[in-house]
Amino acid sequence: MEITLNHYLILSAVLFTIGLIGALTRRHIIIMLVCLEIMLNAANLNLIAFWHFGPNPILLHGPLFTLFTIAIAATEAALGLALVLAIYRHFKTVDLEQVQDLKE
Amino acid sequence: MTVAFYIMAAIAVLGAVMAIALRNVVHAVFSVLLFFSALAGLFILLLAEFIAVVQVLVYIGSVGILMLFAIMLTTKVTGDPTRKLLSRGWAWGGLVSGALLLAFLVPLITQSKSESNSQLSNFNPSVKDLGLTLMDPYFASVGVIALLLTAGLIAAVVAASSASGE
Amino acid sequence: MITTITFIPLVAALAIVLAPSANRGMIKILALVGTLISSVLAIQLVLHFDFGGELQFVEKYAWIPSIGVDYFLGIDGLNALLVLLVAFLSPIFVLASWKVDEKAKTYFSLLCLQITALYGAFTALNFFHWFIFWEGALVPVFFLIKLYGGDGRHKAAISFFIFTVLGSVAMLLGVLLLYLNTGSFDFIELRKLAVEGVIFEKLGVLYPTIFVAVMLGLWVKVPLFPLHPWQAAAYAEAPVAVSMVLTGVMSKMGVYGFLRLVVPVFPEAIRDYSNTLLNLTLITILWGAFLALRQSDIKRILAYSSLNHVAYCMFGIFAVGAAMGVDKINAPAIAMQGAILQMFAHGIGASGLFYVAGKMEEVGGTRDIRAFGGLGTVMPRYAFVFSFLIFSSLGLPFLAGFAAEILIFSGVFSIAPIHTGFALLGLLATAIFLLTIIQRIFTGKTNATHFGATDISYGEVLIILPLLVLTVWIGVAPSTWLILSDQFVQTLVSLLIR
Amino acid sequence: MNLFNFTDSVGWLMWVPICPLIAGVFLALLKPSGRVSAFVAIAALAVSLILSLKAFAMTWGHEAQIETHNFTWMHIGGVDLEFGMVLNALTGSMLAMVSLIGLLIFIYSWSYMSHDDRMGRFFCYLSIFMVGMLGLVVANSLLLFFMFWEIVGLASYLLIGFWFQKPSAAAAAKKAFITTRIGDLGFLIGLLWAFKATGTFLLFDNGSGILETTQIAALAASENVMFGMNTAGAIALFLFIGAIGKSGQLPLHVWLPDAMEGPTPVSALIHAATMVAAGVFLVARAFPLFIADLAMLEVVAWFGAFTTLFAALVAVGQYDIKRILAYSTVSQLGLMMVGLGAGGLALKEGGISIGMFHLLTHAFFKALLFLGAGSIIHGCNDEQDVRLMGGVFSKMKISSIAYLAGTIALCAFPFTSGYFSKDQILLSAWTASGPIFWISAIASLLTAFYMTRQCCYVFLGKYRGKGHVHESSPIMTVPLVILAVFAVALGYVSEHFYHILDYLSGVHVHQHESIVVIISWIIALGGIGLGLLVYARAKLGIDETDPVKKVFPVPYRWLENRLYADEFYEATAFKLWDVLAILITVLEAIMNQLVDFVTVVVRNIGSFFLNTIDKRVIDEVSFDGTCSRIYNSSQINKLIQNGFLQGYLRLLTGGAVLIGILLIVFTR
Amino acid sequence: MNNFIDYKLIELGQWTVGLFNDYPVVQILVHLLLATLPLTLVFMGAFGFSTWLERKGLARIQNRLGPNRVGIFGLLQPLADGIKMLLKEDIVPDRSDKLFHFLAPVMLMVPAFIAVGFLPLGDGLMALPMDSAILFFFAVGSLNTIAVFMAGWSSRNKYSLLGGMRAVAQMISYEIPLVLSAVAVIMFSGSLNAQEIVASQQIQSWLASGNLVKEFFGQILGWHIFKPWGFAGFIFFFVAALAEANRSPFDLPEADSEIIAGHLTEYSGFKYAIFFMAEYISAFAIAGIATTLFLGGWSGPVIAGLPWFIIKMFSLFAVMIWIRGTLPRLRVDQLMGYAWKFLLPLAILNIFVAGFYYFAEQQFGSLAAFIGGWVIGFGILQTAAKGLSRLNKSPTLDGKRVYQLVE
Repeated sequence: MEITLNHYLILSAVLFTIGLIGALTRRHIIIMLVCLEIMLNAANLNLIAFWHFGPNPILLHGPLFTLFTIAIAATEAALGLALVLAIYRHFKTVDLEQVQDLKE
Repeated sequence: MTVAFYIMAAIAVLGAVMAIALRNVVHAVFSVLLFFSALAGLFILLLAEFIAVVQVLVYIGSVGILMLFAIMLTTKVTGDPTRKLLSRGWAWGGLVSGALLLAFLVPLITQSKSESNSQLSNFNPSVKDLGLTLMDPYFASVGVIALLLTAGLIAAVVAASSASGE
Repeated sequence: MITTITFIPLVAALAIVLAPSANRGMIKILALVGTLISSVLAIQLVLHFDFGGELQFVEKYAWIPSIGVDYFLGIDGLNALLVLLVAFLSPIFVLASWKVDEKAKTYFSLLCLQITALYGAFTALNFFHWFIFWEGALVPVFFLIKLYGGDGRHKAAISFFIFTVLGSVAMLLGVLLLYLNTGSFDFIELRKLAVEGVIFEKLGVLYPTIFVAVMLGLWVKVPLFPLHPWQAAAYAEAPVAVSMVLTGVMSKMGVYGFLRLVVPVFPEAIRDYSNTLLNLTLITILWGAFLALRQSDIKRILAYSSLNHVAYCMFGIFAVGAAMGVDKINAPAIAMQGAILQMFAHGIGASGLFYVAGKMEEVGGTRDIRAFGGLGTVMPRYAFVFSFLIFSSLGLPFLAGFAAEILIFSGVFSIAPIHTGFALLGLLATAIFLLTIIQRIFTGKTNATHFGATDISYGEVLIILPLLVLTVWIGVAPSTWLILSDQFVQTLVSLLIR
Repeated sequence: MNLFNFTDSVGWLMWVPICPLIAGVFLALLKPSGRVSAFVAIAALAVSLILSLKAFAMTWGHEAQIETHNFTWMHIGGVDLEFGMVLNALTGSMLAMVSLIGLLIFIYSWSYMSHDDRMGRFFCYLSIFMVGMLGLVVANSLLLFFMFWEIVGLASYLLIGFWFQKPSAAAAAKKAFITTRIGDLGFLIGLLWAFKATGTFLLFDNGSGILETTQIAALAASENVMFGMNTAGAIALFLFIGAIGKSGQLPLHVWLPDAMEGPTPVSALIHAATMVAAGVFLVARAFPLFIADLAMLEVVAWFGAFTTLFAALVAVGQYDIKRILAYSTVSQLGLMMVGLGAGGLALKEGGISIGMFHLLTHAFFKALLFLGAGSIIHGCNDEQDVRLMGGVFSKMKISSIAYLAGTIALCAFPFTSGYFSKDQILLSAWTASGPIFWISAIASLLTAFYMTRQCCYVFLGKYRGKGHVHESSPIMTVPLVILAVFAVALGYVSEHFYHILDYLSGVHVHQHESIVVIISWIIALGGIGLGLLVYARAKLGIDETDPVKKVFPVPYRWLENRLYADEFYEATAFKLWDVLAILITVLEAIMNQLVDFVTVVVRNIGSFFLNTIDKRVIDEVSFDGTCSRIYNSSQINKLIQNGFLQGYLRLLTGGAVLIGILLIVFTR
Repeated sequence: MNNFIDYKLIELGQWTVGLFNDYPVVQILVHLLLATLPLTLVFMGAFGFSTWLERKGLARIQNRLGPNRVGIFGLLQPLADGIKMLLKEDIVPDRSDKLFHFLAPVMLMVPAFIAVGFLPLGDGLMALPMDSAILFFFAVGSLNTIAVFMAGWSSRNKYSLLGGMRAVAQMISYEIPLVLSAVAVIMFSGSLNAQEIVASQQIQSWLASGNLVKEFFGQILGWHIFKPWGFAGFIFFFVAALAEANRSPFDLPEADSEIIAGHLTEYSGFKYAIFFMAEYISAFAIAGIATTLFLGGWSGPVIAGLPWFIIKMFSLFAVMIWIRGTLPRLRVDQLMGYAWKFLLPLAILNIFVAGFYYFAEQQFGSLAAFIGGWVIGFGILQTAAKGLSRLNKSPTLDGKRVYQLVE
């Protein structure tokens, strides 16, 4: 069977959902960040797939956009992990359930 | 190609699932690295070599390492054998996410027309093209991204170090 | 442009609020830079002012259209000189308070806020937002007096606040009544209505009441005779720069209000009550002068002197109402020009005087002139500057005070010679008490406690130097400044004189 | 305005005051050393002198010609306020006199002030004075005249108070300024009135100036404006008040003797020769206005007459050498006023020359007397009391001879300059009014008497003071000699004498009365003789009673105390002033109490609102109540807003799901 | 045409592949084998030889003989060691993470061999001829980090973990100057292709001239190391490469005296041998890439490309040995500071210098650019280096140092 765009889309949807499930259920804060990365990557896959099967790949929009996404994701990861460190120092825990100061 | 796709897809899904299911956080991170590399493979399949390289460089080489570092710096050396894996009300989360997949993504994808022919067969995008495109029409975006990266870097340093000053 | 000028000090104030409070130097520099930028822009603006034209640099945007409130700014002959006054003085206010170190952050942000309010009050042409600035100028002064003033500051601040607020309330009610009957808050529009006689017709029985109500607020601010008692205490107790603000600019706001809101809008009333108004003004002139004779507190003397000098402005303005017609010398125009020039000249001169008086307090630790003597020997530069300003104030020719006063008197004498004759007594009394200051402080044997007193530094001379230069400039070539308001005054006078 | 045009216009006249102005500003800003300051000031004044002499030369022989140069100072409401300069005989002669005497006195001061470390400041003030004085002379606008007039007053104030460490000097300076300012206010009213009536400040303006015939005629046409005078008279009256103040005439003369606290050159320059004469000059300048109402001329003459007698009397009772000269000055100024008033009555326009001629001669010999007195004081170790001098003649030959030359001129000794000018005044008075003539004659007699008395005190007998008497330096004596020559020699131009009179007034002046000439001879010689009779042989000294006092003790005590004029003012005007001030202060205090009351009331109202209305109504019922209700209702929201990160995320996702479902439902 | 050996080898490969034209699947396998097997074998041999070389070299430097018993000059010593290693017991700590403990050496070895595949061994002689080979090389190189971390973490030993973390931190830090100094070359050649980069280091016009002297020097003088930025870049690259390969003086992760060999503590036997081999092959790879980037790769006169490449690579490796025998180990705080505060700014500056040089060459001709570049460009770099080292100088400790136990 030939691989079509929809295959990639389904795959990315599944990966995204897996990431989402992780982000919504796991209590470990780093795992949550990991899940965010998974979701971002799923989105990247979408972008590349659309580019690959899209009408005008010569414009290289897909890779460009993905490149930017990756850059932003890297920033986000760095910053997120820095925040994790800060949170850890402050709360002495990486358990999301105990990080609820926003309530006050 | 088909086989390669399925293998890669399987590895990716496996990696992702393991990443969210494994109790050991370090293992989880390693499995997400697996997921990243599978995705790099998929990119190569999609003829996006450069993106694949970047994926490896950035995600495996940097982000993964960063996560491991974060784990090492936050929990005990051997990783945190968390008492409970899932957070309060996890069922809600699972339910909602599953619902999103089923109610939103899958129907939308299945409704759309499936595209299988690629225009890329007679055109092999080189890194040079990418670079030229990046530097010419998208120069401003590159600048913005560069700024963003710098800002992110500084912010990360500040966020991580200011707390230690307490 | 005017908006920029107005709000740059506000931005500076915000920046000061955000600045680290320990870094006083930065706070001061911020305040200075903010006011300087505004000043430069304002001077630039006035340089581009077309002398022959009407309202210029207009910025008019609908604000609350349902009640006819616009954001309406502009410069015409009347406020050009006053904007210039604020522009010249505002950096000097900041520099004059350079030695304020305690709670510097609050102080300088309030000062910048004050300057914004001053610019705003002089350029606003719609009652609504003019009133905002008018009251906005009040609040920082209140706090500045209350927080940084002398020994009697609490009482002074409270009485200052209560008086001006009561006056403002009266004025607000008056203008609201006016609005209800005419449907406009716009100064220019109101003037137009007044020219057509619409206001007099529409107000009917209420006319005198509204006139008095509107006038009350301004009367307090200037201040004139029965409503002046807050003034001396506030001037005396305020910190140096605030005294300068009060006398240099705030009192001019009242006079400006008369020219903007009362004279063009209530010409009939000004004509009808001109005798009473002139009498009250004359009493103020003499009152201030004679009060100053008996004082020994330098800032009180200057405060009463200020009362007397600002009353000259009002003298010139009210005389226009009493004028019977334009004779060959166009006396009303001369009187009113004199009044406007007097605002400027007194703003410059009196600010300078308060500044040097503040220095005196610094040297001797007291404001009582009886405690001083012979400072001329130890502080020659200071003596020179002080005497220079005093001579300007008592109306020495070729200095600012004379040019303005001679115009006022030339104009008023043609209209009300007897009043002028009595007003000249005030001039004599002014000379007496001002020379007494010089005699007490600078001449005679040097007080033993002041042998070590250091003369004012060249930096302080530099602060005061622009004022001295302006004083001479106004005195020698008043036409430089008069030309700004010439067109406006002719229009206004032709409106008042039928 | 072309400042550098020296030929066809009189705009260059402006340079006459500007030269000292430049010097003054230079000295004030750069503060060079004393020697440099003196040099700069003298050099600047020398330039002024040259220009003044040019002006004098231009007018000599063209007496009726009036040249003006006007320019706009301000432009208001379609009206120009103009300033200008005028060149006529009055200007030319006065300029020449002022700058010449000024220069001589500058040179004199160089030596006189050489020991003062504030010499630069002194010359700065002197230069400012010269600016004012020369400016006043050239001014063609009443307003400009007034402005320079005030500058002159300022310079006088500064110079009297030059040694401000002395409280008496500071007080005298203030007294001088304020007293003259009273007169100035009169002047101000006069010029305002003139402005109102004519619409211009210009004196001469091609026929439309205040002093020109059309305007004068218009002014004189209005009858009985004030005290039965016409407008011109009224204006003249107020201008005369200014002149009274400046020239030390009777009611306002008190400042002039006190002004002797200043350095002696200042007394010579300002309070003898030039500034005090400015009042006379004002009257001379505005003479057309005075002539327009004869009543005004009488006023002038009477004021002058009273002053001259009064001052001459007081001078008899004084011991301070400078004070005697000061009262003498007052007296002579009164005489000039008599000259102007009576001269006007007698000769119409020619009256100017009568008064002005005496002004010019007086300037020379009185400057000479002051400078001589300064030299003598200097020589007697700064002693001013004549009772402590004596025998100076033998020690200070040059100064003494010069001084004596001045004295005989002042006494109107025949064929000295004073003789001619005083003679003319007496002649006019004789023509105009008998009482005035006799008063003036008595005053002249007294003048000769007190001058002789003074000379006896100073020059005869033995030295009674401390230390040694020594002659002054040549820099001081040379100006003395020059002035002495002028004082005596101005009389020898007797063949030109009537020329001068013609020149000054622009009309032909000739009067002669033999009786008057004889009387004036008798007066001069009689006065001197009487003085010698009384004082030449008498024992003089600080412990001795004055010979006159021995005869008339009570009147003499009055004279010694200057007829109690100061005390009189102290008891009347000052008291009134004080009472007014106290009254107003009390009223203000009452008002302040009212203010406090108002403040308290307002605060109480405020606290009423705070405690009662705000707390009860606003807080408990409306605002707080609403708030607590809102707070209670928020308990439900609180469940969602629990700060649990994933909770938010889940809600977010739920929302997305909802949108998806809606999308599906609605797109189908 | 002196690269005949390269061409012959390529022809041989093509001929062998051509034998299996009828069996496509086999052909692919053969193709793969031909690409990887020689490489693997050659480099394993080279590994053996280089261990001998290192031991000998170090011994000479330390004034002793080194291995001399097994075979002539002890040449067979590596073989003996290999056999010993194979026979040793494989000890796995009880509480270790077994899977990762096993995976770590593999994870280290695989990228090392992949990296070797990206080296342009000769003219056209490349195992993985990819368009962006240099990029791939660096991407693969970054995988080393993961492996080292795995080894360190899975051993459940604090020294191991410490070593692992040190290694990770060091590798990440030095990767940046490494890549940045390579960027200058990539920029100059305008390609990521290793062959093109090598080609750009030959002066093509001289090669085509037919003049023998020109041909001779045209293959040498074009090397980037002879350009100012290239020289500086080479030094930065080589220093960073030392750190990247955990070679002395940057061998902190394995510092015996501090943390008992770091992540290698719990490894023994064959796994240890694999670690060892992977590190050597990494070192070869990085020396090879340095050769490619700066030393003209296979380009050289007279003899063929392949020998030239191997000579250059081994010379670089010899320099590494030399350094190991000469320099002491860095302190850990100096290590990071050196990367971030010294190498990184200089590498960035070098990029600018390279850019200016590029345009100078186009503007003024290559000779003028060469002379001017050395004077100006190198001057700038030299000044910057001086300035940076002054800035980075740690505050000197005042007072006399006290040796408590000695005195």
